[in-house]
Amino acid sequence: MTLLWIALLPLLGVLVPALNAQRSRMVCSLATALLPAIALLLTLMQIPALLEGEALRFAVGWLPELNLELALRLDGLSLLFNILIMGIGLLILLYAHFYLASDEPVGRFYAFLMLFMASMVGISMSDNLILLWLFWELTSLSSFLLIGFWSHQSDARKGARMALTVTGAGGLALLAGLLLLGDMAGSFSMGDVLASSDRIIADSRYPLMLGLVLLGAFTKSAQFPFHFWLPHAMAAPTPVSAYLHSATMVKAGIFLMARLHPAIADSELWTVVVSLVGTATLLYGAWFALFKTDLKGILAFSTVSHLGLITVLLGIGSPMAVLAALFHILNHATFKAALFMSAGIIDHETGTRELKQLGGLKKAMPVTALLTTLAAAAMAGVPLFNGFLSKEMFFTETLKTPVLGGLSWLLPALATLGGILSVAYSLRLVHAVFFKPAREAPPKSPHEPPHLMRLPVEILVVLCVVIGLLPALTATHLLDLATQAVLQRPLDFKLAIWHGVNLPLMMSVAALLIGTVLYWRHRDMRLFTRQFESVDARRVFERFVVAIGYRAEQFLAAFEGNSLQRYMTLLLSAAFVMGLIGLVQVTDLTGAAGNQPIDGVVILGAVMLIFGGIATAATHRYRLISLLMLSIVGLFVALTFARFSAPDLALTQLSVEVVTMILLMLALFFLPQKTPQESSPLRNVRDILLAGSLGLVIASLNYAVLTRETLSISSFFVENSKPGGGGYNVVNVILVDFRGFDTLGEITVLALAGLAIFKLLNRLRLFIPHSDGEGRVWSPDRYPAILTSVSMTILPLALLVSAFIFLRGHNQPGGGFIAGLITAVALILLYMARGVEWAQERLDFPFQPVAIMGVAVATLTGLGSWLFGYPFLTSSFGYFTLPVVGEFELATALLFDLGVYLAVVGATLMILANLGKVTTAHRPVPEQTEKDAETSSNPTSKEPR
Amino acid sequence: MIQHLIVLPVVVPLIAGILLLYQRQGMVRYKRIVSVVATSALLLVAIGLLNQAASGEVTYYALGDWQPPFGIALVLDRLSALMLLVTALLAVGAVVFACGGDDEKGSNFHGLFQWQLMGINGAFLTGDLFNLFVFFEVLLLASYALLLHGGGKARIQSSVHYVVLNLAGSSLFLIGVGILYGATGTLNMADMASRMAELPAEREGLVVAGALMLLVVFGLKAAILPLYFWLPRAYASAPAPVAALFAVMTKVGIYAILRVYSLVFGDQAGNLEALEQPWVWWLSLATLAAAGIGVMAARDLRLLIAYLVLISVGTLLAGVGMRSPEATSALLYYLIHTTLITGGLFLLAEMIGLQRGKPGTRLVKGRPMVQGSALALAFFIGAIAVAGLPPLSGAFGKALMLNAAEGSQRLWLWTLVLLAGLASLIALSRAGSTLFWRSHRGHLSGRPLPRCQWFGMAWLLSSSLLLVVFAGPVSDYTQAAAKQLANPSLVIDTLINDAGGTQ
Amino acid sequence: MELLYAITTGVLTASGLYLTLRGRTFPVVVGLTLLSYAVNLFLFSMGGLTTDGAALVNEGDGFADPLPQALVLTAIVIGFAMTAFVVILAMRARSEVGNDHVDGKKEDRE
Amino acid sequence: MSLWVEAFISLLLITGGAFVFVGSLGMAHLRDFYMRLHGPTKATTLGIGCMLVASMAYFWSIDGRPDIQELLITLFLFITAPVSAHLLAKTGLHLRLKHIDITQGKPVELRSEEVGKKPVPHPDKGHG
Amino acid sequence: MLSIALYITLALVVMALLMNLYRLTIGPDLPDRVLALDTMYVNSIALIVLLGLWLNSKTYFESALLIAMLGFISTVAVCKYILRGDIIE
Amino acid sequence: MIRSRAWLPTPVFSLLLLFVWLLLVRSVAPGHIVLGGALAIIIPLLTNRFWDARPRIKKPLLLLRFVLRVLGDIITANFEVAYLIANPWRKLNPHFVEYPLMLEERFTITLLASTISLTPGTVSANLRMDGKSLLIHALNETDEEALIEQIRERYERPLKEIYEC
Ligand code: NA
Ligand code: NA
Repeated sequence: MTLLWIALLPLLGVLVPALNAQRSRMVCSLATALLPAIALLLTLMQIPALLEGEALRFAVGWLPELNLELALRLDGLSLLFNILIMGIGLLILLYAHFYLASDEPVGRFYAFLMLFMASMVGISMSDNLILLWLFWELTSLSSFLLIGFWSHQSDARKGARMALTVTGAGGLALLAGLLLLGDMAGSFSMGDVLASSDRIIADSRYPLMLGLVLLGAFTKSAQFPFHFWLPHAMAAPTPVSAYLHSATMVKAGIFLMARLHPAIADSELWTVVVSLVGTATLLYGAWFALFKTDLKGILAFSTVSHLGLITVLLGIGSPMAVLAALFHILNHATFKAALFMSAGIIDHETGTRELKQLGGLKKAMPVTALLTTLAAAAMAGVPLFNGFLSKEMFFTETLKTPVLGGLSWLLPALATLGGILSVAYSLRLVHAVFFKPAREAPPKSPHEPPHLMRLPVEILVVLCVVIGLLPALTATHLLDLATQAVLQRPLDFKLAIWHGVNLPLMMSVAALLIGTVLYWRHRDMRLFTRQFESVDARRVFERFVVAIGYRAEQFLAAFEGNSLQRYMTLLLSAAFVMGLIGLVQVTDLTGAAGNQPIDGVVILGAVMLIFGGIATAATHRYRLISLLMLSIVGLFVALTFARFSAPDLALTQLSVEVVTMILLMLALFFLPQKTPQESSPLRNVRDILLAGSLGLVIASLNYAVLTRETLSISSFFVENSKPGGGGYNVVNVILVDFRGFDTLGEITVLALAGLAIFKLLNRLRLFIPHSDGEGRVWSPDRYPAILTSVSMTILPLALLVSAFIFLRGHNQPGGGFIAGLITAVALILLYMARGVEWAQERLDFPFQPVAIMGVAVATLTGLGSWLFGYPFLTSSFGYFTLPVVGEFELATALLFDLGVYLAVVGATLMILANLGKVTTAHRPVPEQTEKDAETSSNPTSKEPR
Repeated sequence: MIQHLIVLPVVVPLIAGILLLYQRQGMVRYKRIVSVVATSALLLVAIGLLNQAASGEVTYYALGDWQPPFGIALVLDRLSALMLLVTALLAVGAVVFACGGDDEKGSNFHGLFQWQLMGINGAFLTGDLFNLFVFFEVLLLASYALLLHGGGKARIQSSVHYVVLNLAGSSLFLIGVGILYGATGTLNMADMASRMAELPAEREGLVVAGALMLLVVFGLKAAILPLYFWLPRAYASAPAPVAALFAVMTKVGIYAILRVYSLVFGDQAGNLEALEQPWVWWLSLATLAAAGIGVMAARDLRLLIAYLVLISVGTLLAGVGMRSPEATSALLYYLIHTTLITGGLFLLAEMIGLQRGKPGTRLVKGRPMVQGSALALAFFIGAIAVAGLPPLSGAFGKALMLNAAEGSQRLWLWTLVLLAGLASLIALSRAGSTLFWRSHRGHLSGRPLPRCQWFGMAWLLSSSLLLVVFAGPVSDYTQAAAKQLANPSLVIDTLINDAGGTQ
Repeated sequence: MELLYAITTGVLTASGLYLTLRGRTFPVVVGLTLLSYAVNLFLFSMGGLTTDGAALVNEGDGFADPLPQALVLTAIVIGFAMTAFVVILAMRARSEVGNDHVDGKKEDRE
Repeated sequence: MSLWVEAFISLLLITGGAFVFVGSLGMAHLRDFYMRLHGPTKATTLGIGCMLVASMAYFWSIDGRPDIQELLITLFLFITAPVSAHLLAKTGLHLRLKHIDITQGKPVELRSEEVGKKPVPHPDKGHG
Repeated sequence: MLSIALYITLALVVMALLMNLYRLTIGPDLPDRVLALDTMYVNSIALIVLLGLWLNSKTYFESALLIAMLGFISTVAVCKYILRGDIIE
Repeated sequence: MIRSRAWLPTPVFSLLLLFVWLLLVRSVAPGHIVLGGALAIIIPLLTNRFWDARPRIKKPLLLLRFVLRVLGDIITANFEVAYLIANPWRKLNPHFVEYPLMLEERFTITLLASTISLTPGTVSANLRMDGKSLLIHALNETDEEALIEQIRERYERPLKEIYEC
């Protein structure tokens, strides 16, 4: 449970500054520091237990499907890292308290910092691979926020994005790698993984896994060639750089390599890849550190270099190398954090980090100068400082590496070279800033910072010295525990300053001497280096991202193309392919049932339909003619339904056909009357082929189904229509009873169409043509007199017919839908014959409520069955006898059908009449906002229906 | 009432719609109250149903008291209950958000919204193939109307593509249903599934043709690769609450694929088992690739989110294409996450656009926003979640998906999912830093946003955290749902064999 | 007869599809309408072709399969609603964009 | 059904068919639109009328009770057919369709000098 | 006898419909086509009546009634379209 | 809004509707008479507002005679027209005639125009907007005056008498 608190406290700490952001900075800083301090204390309190060899674990289940547990461990390695993370974190907090300007949102900064700390602690304590990955990515995110903290600076934004992209990409690779690793080990639990080294290394996927995991580690730890984000992350406020880029985040990659060391490091592949990459990084970073003119730039590249050093050690992987690596982790954290903070102080006090504006600061800032010098000495590996110890161990290990065979001299040589460069840039750093006279004046006149701001540096420098002088006393236990954790067994070692005169010592001495000379001559080499400087990683990266975006845009424009014709082609092609795949599996196209004999009327119908269809397509450029041709199809489809025993369908099709015609003509009025010739002949041929092929496939499927016996559930409907549904017309009983739910949906669709169309007609700007397609002026006779009188006569008859069709629907062809359409069409005839103005006066009910009422009636009918304990839409019917009238049937289905009727009338009128009205004074008004409508007390006469 | 619970997800929005649509204008308060109350009621119903389904039993509701396969039956299993809940959660966020002012930009918003919910819920519940068509049409037509809410050229133009393609799709749907009916003689999916067992060989080809035609239709709704083109512009131009609700629309297509093929073409289907699998698998990967490119190319936040939706479609369909209970479970978890988060992001985009004023959601420099910090925080959370980064649900979903892949599937899925994730990461960091960091100096722009909008957006985005905290229970549920889905005989027995075939 | 019926459906489908591939909205709408007619015929025939025997249980004893008929009826209604919407959408699109190209990009050449 | 009734029905049917045929024949082969209009308006209407009467007679004789439902269709046709024809003629005149040369009388609509060449927007038609 | 008469009538009606189709196709002008279509509607009433006699059923009566009614309205609409463009004004 | 107060504004018309209803349902069962009667009352009430000027039949008997005469004319006329059409050697003399109208009511003009269209060789082609004259197309007519006279005497006068006097 303590472990959970250790991990949790920093996380809770995120809230503290966020909640205290409004208070004074002092309160805010202190409050923020509280929780991590407790967590650090708790961590330190575990040391005795660890020393006794206890395994500290905590686990609760989280996502078993992913084998993910909230599993924490505290072993030596975690201990080392926790101390670094929280210890240095607290110092950074103190430092930042002074560093940030008074108007900067310190609460937010602390919150980000705590988030980062929490995720680092999480990484260090994770006892589950997936959990580790979660925290891993969280560090990328929080570092993104921290680097971009000064978001008004373009450098900060770009640096942050670059860091996020690179480490995020690495994180994704790491996820893949860890999933593989877990799969190979059979568990995501760290303990299991660490114990399955043999299995893992024997697995054929090992190289892939290793590559992915190392990709994660290398990007995070800024290893060559993924180092380029780190220098640009220096756009962050210095406390961030000091924390993230010296002590913690970049060490996450190192941590990962150390953590997984027992599981995956026992192979040559590991040694070769890791030490080579490490070496390259070591040298590359050191080289560029020597020539940077930005104080933090130097530190950034030196960090890259030192991370390379640690990586080399982990690559070598011998017990002592591991020890050295861990030791250097500790040492680097101390001196580099100190150096960053000093750099921050200098920047803070002088207003610049450019070397050419700095110089001779030892007078103004003697204490800082001293501290910096000491820390730099540690970095350079000067004896008596901690850096010396670990670096010498590094040299020792490079001499022992067995892998490179005949080239075994190479690694020590390169290591020495790294040492030389390291001495040179350390020297340069100190000399140029404090001792050499400045070439330009800095923006601010420098003086010593507040003492408390320097305090963290002082503590760290003292640590450098103390560890350097008394390694056995200060670091042994910690390193012992950490090494045990990495090696999974105790290691017998002794830290000492003096090992006698040996080759490593010689290498150190050589590095110191040659490094000094090198600094002396570094100007010459700078000329040589200049030619590489034009390659600015960030610019390359930015350009790369922009180029990718641009290419992506180009690709999409070409690929998607915003062309409906293309999309339709794809859709139809897909349908064709799919249908064809089925069709080729149909062994015998003509099924057992075969063909029925053909007769003349059927041939006539087929001729009419085929002709009508082709003519509709062929005349499509003359739109009205095309519509007339479509009408043939509509009529003959209805007749086909009649011919094949579907009177209800014939009726429906007929009424819909007429309404569709009216509708299409209403709309065509506002559209061009002809279609220009646009498609190339080739395209036409292609379209005809595509349409024809799909048509052929569908015809074949149709034929195949038609010539097979029908095996349908329909006999049930026929049998139950009268006894169960109370109607003789099975189709109608299906519609209002067996499948009344479909019908309810269907009238909802119809009402929705009316509503949607109302929306479309709103704020419609019209192109009203003054003449027809041929340029003829319209006839002046708006309402031909003969038509008007006939429409009067037809309306009552039509209503009567409508009532007739409605009432008999249950037993004979008919029903609410057809009746509704007849009513609607008759009313539309009135609109056509008499005009909107006239009809409006007489049809003064709004259409929308009618349509909705229809749906409501149908729904309520369905709900009524609940009262009797039956499911929704259960129908009932009964026979009643009245005097005079005699026996008659009443069915709830009739009520349901009434709903259908109302919905159809309302919706059809909403569609047609509203569309017709757009050219008149009664057009749907530009939609007011509902607020306006509420406040305006007098509804206008132009209220749309 | 409790025995009618299954039909309530359809009936509640239907009645709410009726109440809301009866009067077209005015009564703003009344309409908002009705709409929010109805949606909340829907949420309660969905929770109740989830509870009911969690028992592991498949239950059904025979509409009109006509037993399956003759009448239409609503089928409740773990999957449909989950989809209902996700929809209800999304709807609550969207509808509250809309009360912040979007509902007044045109007529009938709330009514149409309710009916859209009715269509979606119906599609999730129905056990009948033709009824599925009907509900598809309900939800489509409602979506057409809602897409146009507020008007504007971009909306109209993107609607043309969306509508025409879907109309053609509806025709294909009817053809597919027709062939399946002609070949099997039934419309009830469970009945159809049970008939697959003794399907005569001469009908197999027909069934294949019908099933694959349907796959084209579902693929169109789900927005799989050669058929996704309608999506980006339509989603990007839709009004925010509508776009948010649209986040579940592609899932309807995915649901349909999952439902129809796992039930009808399950292990009882013999030769025809998993006939959709190769198509779904390979095309989903291609979708992922295209969506990743789209994410990189998007120059507008809404368009970016639309492509993120597409990434989720690709990922989910890949899960469908893996056709294993593990993958199904993973995809269900991912589906909850992605639906709610992309929905929330659409809302957030609208808020950002509102505050930025003229530049809107275009990724260009603008003035700093009045509520910039809060919006930035929300964006950060949403972006993390949607990009699949820890500690939010996207990371879990992605990890589950990747982990569910087996053997050679891994190579493809991992590469594409991870690359798409990287593309999202790059694009989102670019978008975020442009919107919130790269601003002109000068006056703050925008008025404070309505509380409703904050609530709606936060409601959806906060789900991500809950999904993380309760990852275990959620994944237990999805695992059980996946197992249930992998065993079609459960549904067949309940609906067909045990019901006895007569009323 | 079945062959002729199938050919008819196929031709109607093909004609409708050809029109849906055109570049202007109105022909596309006409094509969709034609397509829906064809699809209705297709769906209708899935219960077989019965030349005498409407599904009225009080008349005669040969029955056409009533189920596809009910489905087609629903499909006709829905098809009508959709056609109505899309044609008015086309009209609206023309008023917004100034031409009736399906992508709204080309200049009106009339 | 008695032979006479059957004969009567058959005669009516064939007469009706013949009229229907002639009506369409006129529509197909006469030489200008105005002439073609005559066939469908009269002959076809009467033809359908005959067939409907035949149908009435048939069902009357079969069911044994008066069945004059079809009268309604006839009624509808007789109301609507002339109106359709009228409107079609009006349309033809509006479009100034050519008539054959031998036609006597020249209605206003077809006199070329009455209307200028350029279309003049009708005063009724505003901009909407 | 009746069936022979039915055949003859059917043949006449079919020929009439084919002639309608002919006129509808060749036009030459819009009103010709509209006229042809209108006639086609009316002639199809004949088809329905004959079908009823053939099947000995009155099931299709309403179809004929509807064709008579709706064919008219459809023709009115097209005429109005040609005359005025705006059919509801 | 135009409302009518009477519950049975047009008894004759209602009777006609009842008759049509009984035709439709093919039954004279009491139930249908009740239902039809109800509809015959309701529908005129609903549609009454659509009649701007309801024509009144002054002389019903004359109307009956007129109807019979027209029916007879239709039949004879159709044989005539059929002959004209079917005989390819017959040379036709089409003729446009402007017919000056005596009738004033729109409804009666419509009746006249319809009658003209249904009867021998004539189609009413256009009613002038002022309602003063009717353009007639005759299929085969040489004597314009005779045609006008025939229409006047045979149809227009009776109509005038039946409705308008
Ligand atoms: Na019916
Ligand atoms: Na109009």
